[in-house]
Amino acid sequence: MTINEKQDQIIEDFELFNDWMEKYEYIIQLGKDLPLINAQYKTDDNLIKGCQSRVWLHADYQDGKLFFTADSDALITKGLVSMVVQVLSGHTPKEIADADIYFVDAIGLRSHLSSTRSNGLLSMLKQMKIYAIAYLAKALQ
Amino acid sequence: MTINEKQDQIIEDFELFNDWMEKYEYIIQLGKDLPLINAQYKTDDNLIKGCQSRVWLHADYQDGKLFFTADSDALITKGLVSMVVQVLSGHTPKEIADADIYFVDAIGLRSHLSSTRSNGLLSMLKQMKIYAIAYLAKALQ
Amino acid sequence: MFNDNDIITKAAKLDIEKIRSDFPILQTLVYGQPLVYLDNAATTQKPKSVLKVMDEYYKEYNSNVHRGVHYLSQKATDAFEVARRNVQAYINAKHEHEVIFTKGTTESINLVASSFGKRFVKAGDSIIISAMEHHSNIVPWQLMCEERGATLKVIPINQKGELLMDEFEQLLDETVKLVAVTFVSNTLGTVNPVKEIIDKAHAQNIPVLVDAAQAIQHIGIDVQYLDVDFLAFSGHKMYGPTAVGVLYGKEKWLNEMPPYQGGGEMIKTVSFKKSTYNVLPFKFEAGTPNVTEVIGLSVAIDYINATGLDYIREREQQLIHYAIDGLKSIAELRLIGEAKERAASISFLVGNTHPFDVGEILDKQAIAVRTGHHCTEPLMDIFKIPGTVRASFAFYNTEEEVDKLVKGVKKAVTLLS
Amino acid sequence: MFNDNDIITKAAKLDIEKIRSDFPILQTLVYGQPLVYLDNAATTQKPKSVLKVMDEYYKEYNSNVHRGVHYLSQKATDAFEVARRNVQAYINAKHEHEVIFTKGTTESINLVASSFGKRFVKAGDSIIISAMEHHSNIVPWQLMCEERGATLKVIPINQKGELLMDEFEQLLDETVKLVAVTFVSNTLGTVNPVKEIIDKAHAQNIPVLVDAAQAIQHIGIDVQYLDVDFLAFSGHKMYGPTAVGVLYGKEKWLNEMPPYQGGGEMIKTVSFKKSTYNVLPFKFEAGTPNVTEVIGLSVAIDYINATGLDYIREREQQLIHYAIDGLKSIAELRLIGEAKERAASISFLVGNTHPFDVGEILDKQAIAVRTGHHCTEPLMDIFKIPGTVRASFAFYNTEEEVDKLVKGVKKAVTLLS
Ligand SMILES: Cc1ncc(COP(=O)(O)O)c(C=O)c1O
Ligand SMILES: Cc1ncc(COP(=O)(O)O)c(C=O)c1O
Repeated sequence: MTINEKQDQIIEDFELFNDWMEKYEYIIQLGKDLPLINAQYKTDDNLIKGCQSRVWLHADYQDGKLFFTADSDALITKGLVSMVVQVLSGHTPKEIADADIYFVDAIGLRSHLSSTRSNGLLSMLKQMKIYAIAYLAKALQ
Repeated sequence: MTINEKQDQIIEDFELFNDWMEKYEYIIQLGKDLPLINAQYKTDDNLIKGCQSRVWLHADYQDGKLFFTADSDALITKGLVSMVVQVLSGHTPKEIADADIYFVDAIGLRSHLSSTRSNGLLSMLKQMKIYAIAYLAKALQ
Repeated sequence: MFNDNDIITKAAKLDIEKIRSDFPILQTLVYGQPLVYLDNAATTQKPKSVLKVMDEYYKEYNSNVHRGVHYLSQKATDAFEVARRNVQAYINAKHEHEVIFTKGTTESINLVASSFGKRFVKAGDSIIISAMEHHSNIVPWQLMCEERGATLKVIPINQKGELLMDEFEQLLDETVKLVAVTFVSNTLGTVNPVKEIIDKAHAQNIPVLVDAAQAIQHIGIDVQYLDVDFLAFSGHKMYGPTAVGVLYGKEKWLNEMPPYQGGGEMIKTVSFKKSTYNVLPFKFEAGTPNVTEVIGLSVAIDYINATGLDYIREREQQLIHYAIDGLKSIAELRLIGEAKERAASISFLVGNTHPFDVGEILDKQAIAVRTGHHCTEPLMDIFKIPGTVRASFAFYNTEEEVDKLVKGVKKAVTLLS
Repeated sequence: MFNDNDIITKAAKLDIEKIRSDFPILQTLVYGQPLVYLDNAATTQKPKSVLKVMDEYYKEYNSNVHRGVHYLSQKATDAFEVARRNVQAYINAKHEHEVIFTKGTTESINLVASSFGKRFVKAGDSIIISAMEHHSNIVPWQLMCEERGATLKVIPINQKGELLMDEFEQLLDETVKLVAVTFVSNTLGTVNPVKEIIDKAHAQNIPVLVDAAQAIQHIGIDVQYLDVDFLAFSGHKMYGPTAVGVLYGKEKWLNEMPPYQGGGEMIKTVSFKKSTYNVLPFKFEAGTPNVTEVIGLSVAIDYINATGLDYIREREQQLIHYAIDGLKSIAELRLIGEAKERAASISFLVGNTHPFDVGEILDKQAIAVRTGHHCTEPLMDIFKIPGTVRASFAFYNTEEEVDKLVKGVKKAVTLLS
């Protein structure tokens, strides 16, 4: 699946929920699932400090593709992080760099993305793109 | 006449005028009359700098009463100054210190007195009261 | 626990309906539900009268003040200076020129830090603040101390969130040039004994700045009774508009301090060789002032006066105690800040839930609270927590809204655990 | 002399009526006569749309920005940041974080004087300003130069009120750390060749601050084309609300400069040991921002864009030339400032009359002009005059109003001589 196909899939899934409670229950469940990051990577170096919650992000490069793992101290953020990781992981740096992440808005969780003020998720997306661009740049050399 | 009688007289006089033009013509005429201050007193020491026009003020103390002379570089201010001088001159320091000058407002020239921002006339009134209070203080010693 | 029906008579209920109808935003729906606004410590809502006067100002006499000879300018200037006297009366300042209009508490404090610092603070000196200060009463002093080689000393607090007054006295040595403390903590709700602090500091000739951002809307303040040297507060937290605040300063200090910003209004004469500065308050009001906002603030004060600070305080105390009792019924809920004397903010955490998660789920129920460190990061470090959920009340809130909050938190906890 | 009927087609007249109806205050009566507002350089009037959006803000989503998780706060934050991008687009800044919201031009300039000064100016250095600067672009530099042991150098002007560009080049030596000039003189109406000034300064690696308080509402400004380093302007002079202004600064300078005020919003982390500062633009926006006013400013920009700066400039040029021609018909009238390139202010004196007297008599005819030194005292000293009468125009003024001005001045002269 392309990045957008994955996003559309999530949006479709969310349309099945009847109210915000069900959405949140789902996201929180995603958040509660096993930590998404290897404990050794939960370092200050990998820490992205948002205005409300903290996110750790680690990237691996394999066979021309980037694979992400992540974690957060807030459950809802963690659930969202898990979706973003699922959407972007396993794609080429170019695909990631060009990606337009619209699903978070579409599923009605805009408080996590609005405003230029960086919060955990926005900073994480930015960081993922920076990784991607760094690999792109390397490839060009 | 008391200070207030003089003020009431001015207010009454002004009621005779039909419009602002006549009022201003009268005030301007007062302003055009001979300089109200002896040239030797038109010094920086006697200068009161307002926000728009300058006023020079001199005080003489005789037989328990204060006598003022004054001038201004703006004609309308000068006319007003001449009225204020007329109202306060020849009274005791106590009378001057206690005086409430209401005629300027009453004759519709409030731009010369409004706001706490000192302008020429307001500063002049303040200065006249300071003179009066200084003589009062002296008398008490 | 207080009971809604016990404490509120029918007349009082009518009062509240009348009051709520004065604040248009309280009729707003959020996600289709009536807004429950419990973020009053961040900013309060505005009564109609405040909005009306600002609209009228722009429609009828908007003009630059002080320098104009024309009618509009006179009218605007008069309104502006009447507002100053209204603020003067509200805090019982001795002189109207002791009231300086700023853009908010933050600017008021920065002004003092910069100008007082330049005049009175040298290397080796110190400034005292407290452990519960808002960043706006920490960072200006840090910047100033760093620049001047002075040090910052901090009054510690106990676990309840009260200042340790004995320790405060220990800190008061001859290096101290100023004490800057908050009247009410925006995070903990603690009301500090500012009169006692001022008396103790004055006994050693040390002036005191009080950050009244969270007090001015809840507690009557008489600057002459307190004998406070500087008082700072914001319009937007006292039912007034954004972009206006006040610095009260004793004449003797303000006269000795150098100007802060340079520009129009604050000068007496300017030449390229030498400029001289205007008298108070203008010396500290550089540039075109926030006339509209100052006029709005004045009407907000009228509104507070008409409502009565006593009534406001009583209602808010009822609400706080009702809310604390309600929240305590939630298992694993932990209050952050349990001072004996408190005003309108309540901070809490529930079990292991993250405040951001709780805040988001409350939001979805149309309940507006604040989450995070509330600009008091050092305080969070002391309590070793990442942040809190904070509900903060105004006299226009109701017991029904408190009930919704309690129910909402319970729902959040269920979802999150 | 232009003739009303020649230059204004019927369609254009209709335009003007439509435009005037957008500004409620223009329908006001003063002393029973229709207001003739010719004090636009002091402050402009506001279109309905600006008032409406601010009223809506307070009634529908007033909230503290950036730190809130709840709906109102999100909405307010979004509106605030959309406004920033609107300002960015209006001046064509490269990055939105190069747009700093302040309370006005004066604060914008003080911010640069203080922060740029601390970072880049040492004893022996110098700053260049011009002889026609507003006090707000003089005093901040005087204060800073005095503090840092630097000197202030002044570009002289000719009798027409134009900068002497040769002399400017002479002043550009290696001590110069910054050039600060006004784009348009508020007193003389002169439009300065800022592009040339910037190019010449940049040739020697000297940055330039442009005071655009009197330009932003009249002339299209593209900061990237100008390559200007700092640009300062006020909302209230561009049909926006009071209490808001903008500092544009190139990212590279803003990043290198230390923060100005300390407090909420401008920090990344705070501890009593060490605080770290937030990224741009927040690093320079301490305290609760002027959200309402910023949103109002944004709608003022929408209004300007919808009207078209080209149209505005053309109309204003027509009015100025019509007014100059009319005023010149008055015996003994002397224009102060006769630059070739000029914008909306006209200063004059008539015979020996005092400007204050003329202003007062115009006021009684419901004509609002400004009298005095217009916060440019050094300029008055150069022309050896106590002040001027200044009529300043906006695109909503009309030829009929100019006629009233000319008639009014004639009446004043008759009365006063
Ligand atoms: C050229 C110029 N610079 C600066 C200012 C100061 O603007 P403000 O008073 O809005 O800060 C003004 C307006 O008075 C001005 O005309
Ligand atoms: C105690 C305290 N001090 C200072 C401030 C800063 O006020 P403002 O942001 O209005 O300048 C606040 C509000 O956030 C506060 O609660």
